[in-house]
Amino acid sequence: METSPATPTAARQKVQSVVIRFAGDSGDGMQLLGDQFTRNSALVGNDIATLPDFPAEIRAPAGTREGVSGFQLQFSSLDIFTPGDDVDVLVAMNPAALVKNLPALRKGGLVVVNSDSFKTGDLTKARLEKSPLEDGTLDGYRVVEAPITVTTVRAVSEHGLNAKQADRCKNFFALGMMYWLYGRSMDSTVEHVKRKFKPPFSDANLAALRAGHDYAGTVELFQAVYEVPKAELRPGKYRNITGNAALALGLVAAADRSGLQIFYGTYPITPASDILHSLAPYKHFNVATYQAEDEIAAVCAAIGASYGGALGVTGTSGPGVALKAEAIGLAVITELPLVVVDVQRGGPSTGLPTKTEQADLMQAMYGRNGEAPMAVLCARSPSDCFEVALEACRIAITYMCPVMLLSDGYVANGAEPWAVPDVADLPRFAPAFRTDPEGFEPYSRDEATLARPWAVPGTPGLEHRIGGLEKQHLTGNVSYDPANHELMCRLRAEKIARIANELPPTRVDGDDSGVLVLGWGSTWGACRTAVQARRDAGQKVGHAHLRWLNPLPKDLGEVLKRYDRVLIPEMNLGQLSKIIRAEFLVDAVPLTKIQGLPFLTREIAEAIARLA
Amino acid sequence: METSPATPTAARQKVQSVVIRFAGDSGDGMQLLGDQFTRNSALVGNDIATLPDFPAEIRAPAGTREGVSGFQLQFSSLDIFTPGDDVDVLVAMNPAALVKNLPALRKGGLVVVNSDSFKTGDLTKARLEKSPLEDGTLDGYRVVEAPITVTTVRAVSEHGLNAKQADRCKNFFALGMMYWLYGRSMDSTVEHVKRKFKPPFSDANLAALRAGHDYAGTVELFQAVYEVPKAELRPGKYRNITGNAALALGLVAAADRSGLQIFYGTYPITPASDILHSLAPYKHFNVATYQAEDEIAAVCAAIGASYGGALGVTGTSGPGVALKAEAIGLAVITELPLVVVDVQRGGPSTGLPTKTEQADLMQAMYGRNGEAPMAVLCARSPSDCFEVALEACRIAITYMCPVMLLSDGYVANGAEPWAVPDVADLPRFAPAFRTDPEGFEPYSRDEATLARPWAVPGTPGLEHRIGGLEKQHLTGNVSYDPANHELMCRLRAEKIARIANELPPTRVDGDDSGVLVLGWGSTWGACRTAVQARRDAGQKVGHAHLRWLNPLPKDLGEVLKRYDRVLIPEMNLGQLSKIIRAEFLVDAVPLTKIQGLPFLTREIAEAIARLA
Amino acid sequence: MSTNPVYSKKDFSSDQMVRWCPGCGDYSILAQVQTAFADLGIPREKFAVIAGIGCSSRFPYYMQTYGFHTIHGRAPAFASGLKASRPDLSVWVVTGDGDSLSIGGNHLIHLFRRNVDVNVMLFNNRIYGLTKGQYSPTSEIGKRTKSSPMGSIDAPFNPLLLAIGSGCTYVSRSVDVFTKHLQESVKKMHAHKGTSFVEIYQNCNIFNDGAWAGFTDRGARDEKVLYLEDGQPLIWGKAQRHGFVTNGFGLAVIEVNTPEDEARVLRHDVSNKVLAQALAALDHAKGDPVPVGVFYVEDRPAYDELFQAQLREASEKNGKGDLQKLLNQGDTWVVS
Amino acid sequence: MSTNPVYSKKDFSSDQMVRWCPGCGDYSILAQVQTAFADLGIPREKFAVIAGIGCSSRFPYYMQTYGFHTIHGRAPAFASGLKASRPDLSVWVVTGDGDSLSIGGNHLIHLFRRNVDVNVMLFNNRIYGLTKGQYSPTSEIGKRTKSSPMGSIDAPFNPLLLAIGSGCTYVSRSVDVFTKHLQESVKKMHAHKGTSFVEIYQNCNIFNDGAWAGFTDRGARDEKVLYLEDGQPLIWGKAQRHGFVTNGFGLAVIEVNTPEDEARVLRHDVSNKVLAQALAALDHAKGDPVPVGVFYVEDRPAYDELFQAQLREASEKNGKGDLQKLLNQGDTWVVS
Ligand SMILES: Cc1ncc(C[n+]2csc(CCOP(=O)(O)OP(=O)(O)O)c2C)c(N)n1
Ligand SMILES: Cc1ncc(C[n+]2csc(CCOP(=O)(O)OP(=O)(O)O)c2C)c(N)n1
Ligand code: SF4
Ligand code: SF4
Ligand SMILES: [Mg+2]
Ligand SMILES: [Mg+2]
Repeated sequence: METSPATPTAARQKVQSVVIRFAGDSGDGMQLLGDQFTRNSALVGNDIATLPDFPAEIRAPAGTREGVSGFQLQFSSLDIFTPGDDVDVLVAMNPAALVKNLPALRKGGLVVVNSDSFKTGDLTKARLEKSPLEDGTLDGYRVVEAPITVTTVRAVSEHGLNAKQADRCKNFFALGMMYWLYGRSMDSTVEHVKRKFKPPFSDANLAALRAGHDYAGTVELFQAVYEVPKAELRPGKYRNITGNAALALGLVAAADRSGLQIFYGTYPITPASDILHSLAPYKHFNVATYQAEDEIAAVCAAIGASYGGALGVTGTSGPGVALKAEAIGLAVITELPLVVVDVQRGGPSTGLPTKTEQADLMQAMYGRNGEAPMAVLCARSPSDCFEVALEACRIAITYMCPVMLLSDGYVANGAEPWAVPDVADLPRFAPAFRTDPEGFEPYSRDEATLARPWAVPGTPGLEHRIGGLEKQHLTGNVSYDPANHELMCRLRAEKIARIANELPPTRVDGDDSGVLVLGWGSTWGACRTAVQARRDAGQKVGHAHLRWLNPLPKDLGEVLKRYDRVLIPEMNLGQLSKIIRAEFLVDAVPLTKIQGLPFLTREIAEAIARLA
Repeated sequence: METSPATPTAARQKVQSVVIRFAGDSGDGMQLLGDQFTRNSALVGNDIATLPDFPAEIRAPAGTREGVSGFQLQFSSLDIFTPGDDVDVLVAMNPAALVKNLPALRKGGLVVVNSDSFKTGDLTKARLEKSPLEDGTLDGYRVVEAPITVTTVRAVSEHGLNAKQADRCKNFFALGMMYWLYGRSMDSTVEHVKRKFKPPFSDANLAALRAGHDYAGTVELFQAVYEVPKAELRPGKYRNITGNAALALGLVAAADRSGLQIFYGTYPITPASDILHSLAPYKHFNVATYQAEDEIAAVCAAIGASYGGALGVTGTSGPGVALKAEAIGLAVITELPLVVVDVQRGGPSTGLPTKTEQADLMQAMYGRNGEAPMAVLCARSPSDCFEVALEACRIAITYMCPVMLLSDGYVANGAEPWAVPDVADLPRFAPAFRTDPEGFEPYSRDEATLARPWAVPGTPGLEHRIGGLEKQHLTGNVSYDPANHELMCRLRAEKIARIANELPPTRVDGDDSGVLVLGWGSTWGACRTAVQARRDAGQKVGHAHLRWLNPLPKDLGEVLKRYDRVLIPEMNLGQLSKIIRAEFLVDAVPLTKIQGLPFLTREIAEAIARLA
Repeated sequence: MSTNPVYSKKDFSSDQMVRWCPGCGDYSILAQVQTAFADLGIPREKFAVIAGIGCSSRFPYYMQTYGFHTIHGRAPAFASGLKASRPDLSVWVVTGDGDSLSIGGNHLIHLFRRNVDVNVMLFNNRIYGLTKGQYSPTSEIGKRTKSSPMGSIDAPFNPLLLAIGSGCTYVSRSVDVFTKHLQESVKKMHAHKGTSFVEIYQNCNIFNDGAWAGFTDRGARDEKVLYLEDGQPLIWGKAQRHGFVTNGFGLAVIEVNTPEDEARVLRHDVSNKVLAQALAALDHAKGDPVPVGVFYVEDRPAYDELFQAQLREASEKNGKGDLQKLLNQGDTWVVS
Repeated sequence: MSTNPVYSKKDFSSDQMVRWCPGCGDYSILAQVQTAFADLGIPREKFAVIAGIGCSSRFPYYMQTYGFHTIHGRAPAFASGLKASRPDLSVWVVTGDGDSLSIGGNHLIHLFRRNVDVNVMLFNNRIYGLTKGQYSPTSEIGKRTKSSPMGSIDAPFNPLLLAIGSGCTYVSRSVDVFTKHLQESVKKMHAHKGTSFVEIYQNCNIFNDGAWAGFTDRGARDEKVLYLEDGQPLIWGKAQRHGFVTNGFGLAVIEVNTPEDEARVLRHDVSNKVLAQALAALDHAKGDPVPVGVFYVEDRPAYDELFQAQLREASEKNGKGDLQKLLNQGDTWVVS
């Protein structure tokens, strides 16, 4: 797929990995810029990992720090798992973007600024007294000042745009510069612009792109052209995918593999709404979406659909899960399949809606009245969302139970290359609906899974009643019998525990002794990279990363015992730590961070080192 | 207060403790009967403990097992803490009541039955083929058959009641019999009937009461009259009180002691509704009640009232707590005082609404999105509800935080003697509302408690905004700053942790080594009695019972270390056990029971014995 | 189904013991619904009866159909999900005045505006029965209950005005003890495509006995009840001597003595929303007659039909989805 | 307060940066409310502005008053608790069409029926702004958004009909860009004792630009908008040539050319609920004029007044409660 690279005039240097961050006003098109560069990097064969960072406002006031939108990308010739700790190249379209993102730039790193946007007015909006270009702020960095606005406007002048429209082409100018810097073919973006924009905007954007590229070459902005060689990726067909998109595809795949309608009942909430947006166009895949009046109605409608023989799925974020708690309890006691997706965000309450966090684990485990055990699993990376969604659906149907799928803002909005699976390799799990009235009992159970029969309305002869009052074993009639209640509470717990019977043994990467890093969810990339770094430094470290949080894998206790110390990094105040400590009485060390931001590799590596 | 006892014709025997259970149809007035006997026992100076047991239906079909209503009472010359494991005397008004309650009667115990209610129709309603009076069911018990219906009807004949009305006097007949059996004066009941009933019903009830008393004496139904001597109770004024009533009084006392209006926002739900019913008539105590459209509105209205400078309180049961979760999170982040009362009942979902359980502890701790730490405390007995309610209010105001108060169906509906406190001994905790605009910052903090200032609308110069988005330290402005979020999450957690600074050292009854029984909430009486029994049997056992669950007492870790084994009895599947294990890495042994019923003393004693 | 089964009321009685209080109005409603269902000519297994929580909401247990006793106030939401994905079922919601109008108000009005083809029976006894007698959102102001010892201060909803105001397309009223009328009401609801709503005046003889007695008692009925029939004059009373005429923008009562009087009397028109609102606003406490029957009918597409139509249309337009193709979509590249 | 402070709009502007999108209709609403508040003559600290979640619901941050940005949909519940216990405050609820009519529908209708003296401003932009453009409960059928790529199939609420149907005692409408009209609307709401409701047509220029342009644009306004004034004839249009007359039980349009025509025209009567419902049901999409102003006013006691009256009455009847006496009540006995 590689197309002819532009011929650079400068020296060509090979590097292993580059972390680049684009930052500008939210109106500046930084996400588009990032997407294009990411795609281009993927096409040249690099491994990639990204981290977008949006402001909370729809359109925060232009030029302010609050309005800064960022996009970070690591591309590499190695297998990488995070968007990188330290930024090598920062592209800053205005002063607010510069000062807000400079702390992430490594000392000696390259900063490219749009020198046209450092006028007094710009500085005021960014709450700056002096220009950071002049007050020593940038000492110790390599600085490239480019008059991006003026040059862009000039470049697109012939296309008849008004001033505002012309200005909005400057992201393509910046992109052109970066393509030059990394010696890239611009074909993929040219194609994209032609497909997505209409004239005169397509022409103007392309003009800006070329102008940026030419400018970088002509004025010899950079001392060298850098090349990041191809990574050694597993052969196959790849696409770049965000967690929310992968999760949506996982649900579509579940409809296909189960033969059931997926009924996605939801109420919009950041950062889960995109799952709805992704699913809505897939009606021809037997995926129905239902935008309910609130989260309670969303989960109830999904349960109603499951009651009718579809697979009810409901997606939300933490505050929405809180609202669904009562209805999830009903799904527990009626033993109907249901998948609840929680794309976690910063809490408590409304918290930090656009930021990431892992602080809903305890809510997932225990956030309901009574003993209401629920299966809980989580996604470790954007592409993992596909597999996890499929697995959640399979378990919900196989065990007739609600399943909580934990994603988070980082996984949901981040993107990575995904080796597109072969559909034939995906498991099939069409349910066996009960149709035989002979000996039918609504609360009889499958011997292995303890699942009760799924007998849906419309089936002749199986008319029966279910509900939220305690059920009599087998008959499902309402029962206030004390011993029966105890039996049923234990059966419901046992059913969830039995899911562990089909979980694979815990995979541990790295060493068999020393420190074990035990992670879950989106800390995966940072844990993995940190463990590698510490092993490279000679420390004995293993890494296990949980997909299933309830039940835990059966061998986990054994695994933990092999190590002197267990470190549990989490983006919360230590929730998995509590579970592990209670379950295994292991003095696990929590490593907690609760800043709305993912871990840096370094933060975990340092914690590992401290346990040496 | 003791009035002249009736002179019995039979021998007089002293006994230490008696457990008596009245059982009949829910229309038979068993609760009234039980209340009267309880009150009478209190007046003669016995210590008492009761356990009512209602059917779930308002009026289940008469004569069915589902319609049986029961009331158990232990009265004793000793200090007692439970209504007793084994029933000494069972009064059964019909066959359903007999067969349903017989398992609780100790071998050799006395059963008094209404022999008029064992006709074929009665047996059919109770789903019995043969009469238990004739088929050997009662072998091994002392049986007294009395024609209660017929004799009652005859006794009240002169008062002009219709058949149904006459029949409804038979509970007083049974009460009269029991008064004879225990050599009691009937004055307290005579007085009660005169006050609460109008003629001709007052006269008829009194006639039935006397008839029962006379009948017992005349036909020499019983071989002996039993006397339970006075207990050695702490001197003072006593009244018999249920947990819900005590909790309501605790809130009234909080209004008095804080000088604030108590705003009780609620939505009816079993078994919490009676708190509302108790509070509603106390408007002249500055207690306002607000019956909201649902639990969400109830907690929001309460928070709204707290925002305005009242103390918002909201009471409910488990399913209602689930619905309140999101709003509680808002109270956490806005740091407003709020008391949430959870009268726990059998779950999950609608579960067993009229039964008791302790399965909402984890929900109280963690049932919210994000890191949303909340103070949690619990009531151990009916009268303890008063103190705990007062303490919850004090902490909420002092620390500016939401507090969860866990009660349960057993504590709420059970009754015990309560030494009426002297108001002067109750703590005062009038809040210092902020009024000075000078240097006002909505999120500055008290050095000791970390409480922020309470600045209510209407205060000139303190106009400010609060809400559910993360707050900037000190200013309270919305902040997306990563480090600030971490700081605030930790401050909110630290604030709750600091409550431990004012908790008394953990009180341990019994031995300092051996087995520690660690309990919480309504298992108190059973734990205490069981520990005493095992110590009497020579085993080394200590007993600690937690009032505060979050934070835990500071010395608890030390206390736990002193013992070889720790036993944690709970009416759930092991929730406190998880918390203790995680916190202290102690291999605590859970003793779980989840039957909608409180522990028997024996069940705990046996578990202690197994750890010897 | 080529031939429809023939049922009797008994075929719709489950084996569960009915546990309402003796004398409760719910018994009659149960009997009328069972009778009406038997007449509808739909296979029994096609019925799904969904309820919330309350005395009334125990209804599904007693019906020999599919039944779901859900959680408090949310029955319309469960029913919406079920009907949207299973339009072949006949879906009924049973609810109380607390269940539907207190905690469940939002789901009810959203059901109405969406016009999901679900039939809602609201048992209005103006009290919370199951929780033992607190005032409800239909209790009259000043009602003394355990939770309102000085009298309630919350003005009640008018359920029919709320239904019309939120877009319900079929709005009717009946009474627990009006046996035939209630049976007919149930059958007519079934015939309407879209959400059908009936408010059923129900007596709770334990906590609110006689709430409706003023016009449901045999003696009062004939004089006080206005039986609505589409196209018929709005005349009521034992002697049929009271009638409604328009008065500016409102209703006025006249005595109907002559044929000319009768000609002046307004005729009921179920398609006239403003008239329906005026009739729904009538207040027995102010001496107005009490209309029962169908107030309002509107013809607009049912949500579940539109929902299914989009699923069909998507498949017709795009063909049945090919999963492999979908996964392969987007900017892919091959690593070899 | 003996003398009321004199304020200007600026006194009601907080120090927080306003963060709506440039061009958003919320800016104008903010300005009009600040201006109106300054004129009300109440001390600034007596205002409490309560909001849910949404772009509109960020409103409190920009008001130099007490403000509470609560959770999604629940502002009416917070406001009810606050006003019931603090009747001295002037309590305002700011909400969006999603916040109030989707998740918050139940609290809104309960606020209305209770008639708590709270003023509700609903910013209706027919879209979810904050979550980036899904259709809302006021979006028109067929609306294509990210969540409804084939067009939405949920029929919208008519907020005014819903308000009247649920018992609201003051129902009005205004428009973000009708600056004077909006200021007046706000002031009139304040004057009404009981829940006052205004639906404000608001433009979301990012996700639903021009939703109301058909009659709010300067060009269209004069022809399409019917300005409601109590007692005045229902006449509209640039030339004031269109008028409403009664037609059976409904409204019909006539051309108003002569004084006789004018005499036939119906006069607005804010106390006529049926008329208000007919006016609220008018549909711009069907060519009807768009009424703005006050549709309906009803005089009934405010909840918070009744709430306080019971507290007062209880104290008057029983005296201020004596805690020790209360604790000593019931069947007590003494152990000595
Ligand atoms: C979440 C929740 N809150 C409260 C309750 C308690 N509750 C059960 S039924 C009910 C009200 C019942 O009133 P209504 O709907 O009128 O039914 P009725 O019993 O009068 O038929 C209440 C408050 C509950 N079960 N669940
Ligand atoms: C419990 C919960 N669910 C969902 C959301 C996400 N959410 C925030 S605002 C909003 C809708 C906003 O629409 P509207 O009320 O019309 O306000 P607008 O932004 O249009 O002014 C939604 C769905 C939330 N914050 N909380
Ligand atoms: S309490 Fe009332 S509504 Fe409930 S079953 Fe009894 S009579 Fe019927
Ligand atoms: S998204 Fe729409 S409603 Fe929200 S601030 Fe922007 S323009 Fe206004
Ligand atoms: Mg009711
Ligand atoms: Mg909106």
